[in-house]
Amino acid sequence: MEKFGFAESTKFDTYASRMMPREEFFTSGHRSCQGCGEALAVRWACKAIGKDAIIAHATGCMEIVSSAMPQTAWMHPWIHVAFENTSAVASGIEAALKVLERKGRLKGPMPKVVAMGGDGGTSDIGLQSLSGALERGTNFTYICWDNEAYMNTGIQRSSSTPFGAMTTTSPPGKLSFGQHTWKKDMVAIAVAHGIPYVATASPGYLFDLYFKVKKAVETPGPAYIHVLSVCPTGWRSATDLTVRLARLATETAVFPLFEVVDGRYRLTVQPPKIRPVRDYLKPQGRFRHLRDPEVEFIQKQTTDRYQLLLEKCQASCAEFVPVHVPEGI
Amino acid sequence: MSKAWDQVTWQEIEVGGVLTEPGTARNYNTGDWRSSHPVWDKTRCIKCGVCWTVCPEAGITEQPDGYFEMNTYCKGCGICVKECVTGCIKMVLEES
Amino acid sequence: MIEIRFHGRGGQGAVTSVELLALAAIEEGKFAQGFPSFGPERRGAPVLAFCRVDDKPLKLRCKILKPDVVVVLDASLLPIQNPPADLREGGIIVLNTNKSAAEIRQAYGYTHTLALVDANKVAREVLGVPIVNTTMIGALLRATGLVKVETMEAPLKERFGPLAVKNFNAMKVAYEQTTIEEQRS
Amino acid sequence: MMAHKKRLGMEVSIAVSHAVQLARAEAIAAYPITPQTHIVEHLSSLVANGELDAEFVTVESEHSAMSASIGAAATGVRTYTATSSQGLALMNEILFIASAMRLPIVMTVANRALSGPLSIWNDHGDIMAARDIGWIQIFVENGQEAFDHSIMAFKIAEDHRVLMPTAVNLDGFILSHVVEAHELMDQETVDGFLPPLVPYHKLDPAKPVTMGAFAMPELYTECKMGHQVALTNSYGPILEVWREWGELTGRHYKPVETHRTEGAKVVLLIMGSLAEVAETAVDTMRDQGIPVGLVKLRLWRPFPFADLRQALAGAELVIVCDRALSLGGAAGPVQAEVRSAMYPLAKKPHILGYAVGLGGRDVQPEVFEELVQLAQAEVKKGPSEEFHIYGVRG
Repeated sequence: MEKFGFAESTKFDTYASRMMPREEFFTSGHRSCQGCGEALAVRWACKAIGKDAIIAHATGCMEIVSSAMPQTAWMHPWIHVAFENTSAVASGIEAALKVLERKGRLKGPMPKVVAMGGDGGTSDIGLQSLSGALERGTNFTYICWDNEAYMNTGIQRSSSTPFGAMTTTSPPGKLSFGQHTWKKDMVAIAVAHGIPYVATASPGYLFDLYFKVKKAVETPGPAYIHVLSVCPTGWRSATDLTVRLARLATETAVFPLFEVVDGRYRLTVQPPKIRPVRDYLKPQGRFRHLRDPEVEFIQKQTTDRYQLLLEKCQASCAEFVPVHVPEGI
Repeated sequence: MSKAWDQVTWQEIEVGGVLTEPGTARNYNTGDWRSSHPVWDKTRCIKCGVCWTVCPEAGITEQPDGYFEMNTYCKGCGICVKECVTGCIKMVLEES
Repeated sequence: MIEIRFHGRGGQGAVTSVELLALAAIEEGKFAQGFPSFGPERRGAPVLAFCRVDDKPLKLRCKILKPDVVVVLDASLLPIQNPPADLREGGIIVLNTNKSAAEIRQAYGYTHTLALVDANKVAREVLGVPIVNTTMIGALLRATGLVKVETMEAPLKERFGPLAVKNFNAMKVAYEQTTIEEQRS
Repeated sequence: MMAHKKRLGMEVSIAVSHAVQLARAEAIAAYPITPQTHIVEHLSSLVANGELDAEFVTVESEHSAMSASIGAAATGVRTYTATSSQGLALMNEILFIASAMRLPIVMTVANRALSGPLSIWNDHGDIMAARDIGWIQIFVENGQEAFDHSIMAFKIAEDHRVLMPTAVNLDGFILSHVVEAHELMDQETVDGFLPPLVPYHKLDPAKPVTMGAFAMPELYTECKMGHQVALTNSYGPILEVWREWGELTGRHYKPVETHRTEGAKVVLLIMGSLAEVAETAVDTMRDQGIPVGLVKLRLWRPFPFADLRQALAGAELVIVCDRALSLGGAAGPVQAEVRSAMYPLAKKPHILGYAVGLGGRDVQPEVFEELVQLAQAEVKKGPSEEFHIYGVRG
């Protein structure tokens, strides 16, 4: 697939689908809602991860829909322990693999270690174990499925819920217009750990997601991918709009697609023209209550933050801290 | 566990509740969930496979002739219809 | 005591139906319970919802295994859930369908009393959306007289606010249009 | 052959980390908490100097220590961690999962009181709050036992008939921070006793499995039954391992051990290092012609019902010395379990309970002598409260 190069799929080549691997590692029969963007992202991420990998998953939608005893939708070796410790479990796996390899007890290639969790499992309850694993330079990839609320428990707000969005615990009311905090910037937090690879991805651009996951799992040391996972149930949107909405998120610069390689920012999908955020908000029932002042505030914040991102892409030096002191020092 | 899952005895549950066979979710027919399903107009389909790509269920399979069709796992969400490059897929109500 | 089990799909509002029914029964001075099937429901997945109504306090805290009535919001569930399988003797099947009783009996071999209504059509025409949970309550009330139709107005108002009127109208239309065919031996 | 070895003086914590080294632990998840910290500190220097080929994961919390241990054990390497008090409490959620997943993790608990108020000193409040975690739980009385059981725990936990995480409880400070004599062991002998780990299930791309699936109501009960049977059936293999160690070293261990209970109508019962203090008191009382015996509970889970009943067969008055409280309950935790164990018997002794040495309070031998007087007086008067916090002022 070198023809596409790493995360170069700015052009959505119509026939690209036919050249992508057909093996399904996240099998049919999982019980996600109709039109689940998260399941679509997981399906493609697992293709990119490939056979030789071990996955640790946090409690959440993707864990519940895929692992109802006695059935499992996972073709990878897969472990779920609890909600807030996925990165710690992953660092235990990584430590064990290192020992097995050093003692010659590792048959086959060194498996990639991948940790997965939802936005709640990553930016709220799981942030501590994630930060620990990143800071320790653990050789693993963390993928956050961000559907922007606690969907498995019935759409409660998380720190990743966007400003103004309605959830069952950030309802609009006489005294409230919904979520009153701006979405926590997990990508910035990941970059702040000085790790070699960070990226955003979404099921709107599946091959962009595919190549970023491939690049992350092949990057030695910690890598973090933040995936905007459209959730028709939680966002009160039509089930057939999932991919369209994901693309609109990038076209309106609400969710830009970029990667940060050794601290250097690079846009991987450059919409020809940035559309107004209203185009993205309109098809979603969770924003229907917003009035113009709130939409304008969202527009302004989105424009400013996109501008900052573009500037970061031109930055002269890298936001990077060598987790491992290179040999010879 | 071949037995119906709610007839299994405690002795038959693997140590630690480990599921030793991967991908057994395939035994669960999510097709029961749909109330409508996609139908392809082969005269306009260009066999590009985008529908196969965007299906969250891997619920679309390429046929020997290169065209694509839904399989038993389709939940009827309609993403393929919306994303089809030539717009040649449409949803048809399940006959009850 | 009357035990009713709703059959629907995640997102179709089966749980809302049983809750509204329970509220109405309580409004009429009875005792009632409305509760879901306590599982990780997902949009589209077949789900159950339960309602019990009695003149004395209800003590049961368990599923309804031998219902007096099954209400099927979506006919495509018949081959999957086989709702009447454990219907009590003399029980009633309340079904959203555009088919006749004869066609249903011929297709599925049901002998129980049938209360049929094309709730999809009613909902589309009166509500404007194909959501049948409140419409089907009309059919249930016609088949069982569980509560007076008027009593549903307050719970609907409390739950749906401005949308209550349209839901109430759809319920009444369904109440009128429901056809009942007695049990076949 | 009996390994006659010269005894070496070292802090008990260091002896424990030495045992873990001899056991060739491979993944060590470490987070500091007084009083267990010396164990992981020493292990980290062994790893840093290449004296122990292991991965030392400096996790950011005890919750992550147990989580990382699960990840490592699930991937098929010998896994060790250590903690105390608040650390054990923070791990609590994950402890239940580790045992339900049947992962052979070995953990040292340097027992320390639970906060409120904060106390860094010794009692059994931490492990007693974790009684139901479904682990094998063992108590040791001195440094030698701590060394021995730290090695044996791996063999027990990893036995394919067992496959259960195992906690070795040693008293914080009054053991962990004491320099005393230990008879160690050479690597070759330990290797002969403790074979390499053979994982039962493991995360391996060559043979993918799913671990940690959730159970609907129709399966949860059966899963727990499997866990209960496995834990209770670990009793046999535990005794086998202890017997093998006894033949190897001359140090024999039993689930319930007694000291001078022959002809004793009054019996003291205690767990952990204060048992040795109690032994001293029993000897004193015996010298004074007072027929008192001592029963020591070593195996806490699986609970040794039969052994306990046998040990208490002759007793008319059992004085349980609890090291923790069960606030608002009928009795101290150990007393409650001893009573329940004796309940089915036709002839039952009085079973009174006294909580001693809470929050690190010093316990002299005279305390046990006084307890015997207090208990006998209470029985004569007709037992009323049956549970007391010993030595509380006011």
